Amino acid sequence: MAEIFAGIGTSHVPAVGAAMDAGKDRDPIWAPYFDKIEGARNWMAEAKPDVCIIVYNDHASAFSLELIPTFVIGTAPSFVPADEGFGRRQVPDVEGYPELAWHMAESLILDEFDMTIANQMDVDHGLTVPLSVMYGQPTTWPCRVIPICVNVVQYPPPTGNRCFNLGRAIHRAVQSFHSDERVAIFGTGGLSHQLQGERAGLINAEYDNAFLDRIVTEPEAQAKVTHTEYMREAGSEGIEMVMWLVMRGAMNPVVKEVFRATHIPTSNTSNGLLILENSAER
Amino acid sequence: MAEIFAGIGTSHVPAVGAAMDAGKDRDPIWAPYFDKIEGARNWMAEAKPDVCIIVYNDHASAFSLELIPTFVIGTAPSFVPADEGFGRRQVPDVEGYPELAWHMAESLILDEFDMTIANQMDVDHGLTVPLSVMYGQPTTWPCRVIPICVNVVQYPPPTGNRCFNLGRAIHRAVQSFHSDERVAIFGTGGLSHQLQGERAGLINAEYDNAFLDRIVTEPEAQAKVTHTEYMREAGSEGIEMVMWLVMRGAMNPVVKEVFRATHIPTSNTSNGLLILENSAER
Amino acid sequence: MSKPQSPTPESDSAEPSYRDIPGTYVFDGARCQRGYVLNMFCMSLTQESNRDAFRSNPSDYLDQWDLTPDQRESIEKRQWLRMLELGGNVYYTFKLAAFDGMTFRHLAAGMTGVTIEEFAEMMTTGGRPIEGNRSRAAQRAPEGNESPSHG
Amino acid sequence: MSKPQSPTPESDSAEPSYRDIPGTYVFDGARCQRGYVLNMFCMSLTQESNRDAFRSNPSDYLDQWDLTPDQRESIEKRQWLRMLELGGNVYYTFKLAAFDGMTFRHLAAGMTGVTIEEFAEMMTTGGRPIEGNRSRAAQRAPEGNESPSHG
Ligand SMILES: [Fe+3]
Ligand SMILES: [Fe+3]
Repeated sequence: MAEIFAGIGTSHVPAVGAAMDAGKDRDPIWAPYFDKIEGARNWMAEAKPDVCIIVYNDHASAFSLELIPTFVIGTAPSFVPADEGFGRRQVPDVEGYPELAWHMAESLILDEFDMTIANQMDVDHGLTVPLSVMYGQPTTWPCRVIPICVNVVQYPPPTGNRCFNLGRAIHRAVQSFHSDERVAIFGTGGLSHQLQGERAGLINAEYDNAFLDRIVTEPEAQAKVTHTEYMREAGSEGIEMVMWLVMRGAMNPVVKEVFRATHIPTSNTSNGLLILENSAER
Repeated sequence: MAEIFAGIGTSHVPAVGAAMDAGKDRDPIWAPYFDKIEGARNWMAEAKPDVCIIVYNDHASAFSLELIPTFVIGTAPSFVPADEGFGRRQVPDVEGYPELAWHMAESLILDEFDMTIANQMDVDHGLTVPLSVMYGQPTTWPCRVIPICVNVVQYPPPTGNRCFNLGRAIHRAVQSFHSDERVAIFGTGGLSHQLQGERAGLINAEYDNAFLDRIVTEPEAQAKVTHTEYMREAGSEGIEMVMWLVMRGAMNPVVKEVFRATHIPTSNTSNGLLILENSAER
Repeated sequence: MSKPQSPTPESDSAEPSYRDIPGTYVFDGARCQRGYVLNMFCMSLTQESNRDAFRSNPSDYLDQWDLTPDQRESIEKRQWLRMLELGGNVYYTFKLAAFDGMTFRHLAAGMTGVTIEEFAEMMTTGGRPIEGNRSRAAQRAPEGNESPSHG
Repeated sequence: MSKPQSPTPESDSAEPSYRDIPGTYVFDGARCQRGYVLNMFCMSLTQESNRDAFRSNPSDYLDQWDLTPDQRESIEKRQWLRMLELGGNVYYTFKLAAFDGMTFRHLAAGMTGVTIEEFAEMMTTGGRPIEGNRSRAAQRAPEGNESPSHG
């Protein structure tokens, strides 16, 4: 059986990817952030997952308002970085894993999650920035990737509870796959930020820190938090934090926190990075 | 509150639409079928629903293998008949009901159904033939329509149990809408048929009749039937019958059967038509 | 093997139980992967402009699609059953059949190797019976009371 | 109104509780309907050929979209906040901002009516505080201990 051994929570701020792509990550404005995450990159170089399941949201890139799926699983052999309005991001294409992705799709649907299956899909900064955060700038990404794309742009996103339960179902699906590969799962987005309206620029560090604590130790309680609370306390785009619950649901009830960093701000966002490993107890 | 007062189960055989469109419905080969359904059309002329929720599947028309949503709700102001390979069907455009459809979409997603929202979508024979069956050939369709599109082409479709529970959630969503409109819900597709492979042409009338009985009186037991049983007993395309469970789930536990007709075959299909009204007891 | 009188839940996990259904190409993930290009070629024929292009120069039009040689041959020779074996789904292959002016009955006749008249005759006399067509395992069984049946 | 220390579930039904959040245009069904064409126009700018067409003749390109006069004006005048009022979603309006060479910070400055320098200064000093920015009702309350705050 394949095994999810680690969960990674990370913001997916486009400016972080842009800074790296432009070679500005050692500039004085960016160096403090990249210094903070070095430990996570070292952990990743050591952990070497075979497969990364990346839970993220599309930002009007692959999908538009024409068709708005709640949960998508990408089953394609490869995924090309999307043109988000200024050309495609110059990072390697992302190699998929059709066999495992189809196994998961079938398992999740029979487990009564109403997935949309994408046989072809571009991936935007929501997916590629987390790879950059964890792997830096390799010429090819050193893992296969299964994109799980969650609607958080159109209200209403799936509830936190539904996201948490999707994570549990992903755990079951991966565990019933025939290989013995080691899988990491990413929950991406957040932490507090608001890009729109007169309240743009909102940051709520206290709320973010409480969220990071609760994701580790009280995920079931965190799964009950309403959309309105996220939007009120963490900003309208802070609602992305529900995607961390998918990651957490796929991990064991008890986890070990092996890395945490926060940085305010990257661009307009309170940036968080958290790595969890499964404890022996399930 | 709006109210679902009737459930209609019907096959959606393209040849039935084609016969009507070509003015062949009084030809000797078609007359026996259209004679049988006259009572249903009379019931419909009397019942006059304000809104029809039509649960159907797309047959590689609006959606392709590029993106395969499990459950779609159509929120557009209107829906155009799809070009299924030989031009668009010459029937009126279908008027949508964005306000109710959005109310339902929000309600269903917060109720933890992972809907895909379609703001633009062509509708194929799966939706237009049931309208033709019930309304004949008016110059405009006399109701507003909310399309609910279910994947049954790519294995696995949602389970029967999930379909039944979606029906229940639709009931709750409609009931919490502010208008006092009268809503009918259609479950379409089936009955037994197989369009593919060496077993093409399969018909299982005994199984179909048992299904019709059970949909009326034992829907919860019917909701437990597996995909393999449907495909084995009712043919690979007979799996469409799961969509009748959405309709049934949206009705009260006890219903009154007010119309039933079956006809073998229309084209390659065992054709069924069933009308249910809610009993006083819920 | 007697006919099940009431539905018996079957597991959909492990080796899928639907593989036991005879003459049936369940369009699961494996088939979808195999037939993706073939099916998307068929899908393209829902656009008038593509139908025109395919009609005026089939070979050029097929060149635009990354089909396997087998898939391309099955399309060129209209080998309808073989298309399914190569990952085709009947709702997609029907787009090609419709392009040729065929109905689902013509397509079914093509897949089952009978004439359209023979197929129509089978349908109007009640269709292909379920008896003998439920299970590959039963068809192979020596008792033979689930032997293949063609209506 | 004191700050909630632990998450308190709020009902998402009836009059949505999120309407109480100040300075925030929650992109619900009503907004999606209103802004559909505006947002789809913005979305079109993710294609190079459309960016070229819009650049070479903005007016002709806008003619292809069934925008309301207000929406069209808001686009022509780059009234970023007004676009949200007219149904725009920030991920879509950002496509237009990116077309103009702007970043999310420029766009935020545009929506909040400050200079990019002022906005950057607010962000690098910890961002807009949550205190005073939680609730419209609290902002209206006479005690005034949730009065608007701009960092
Ligand atoms: Fe994001
Ligand atoms: Fe059908």
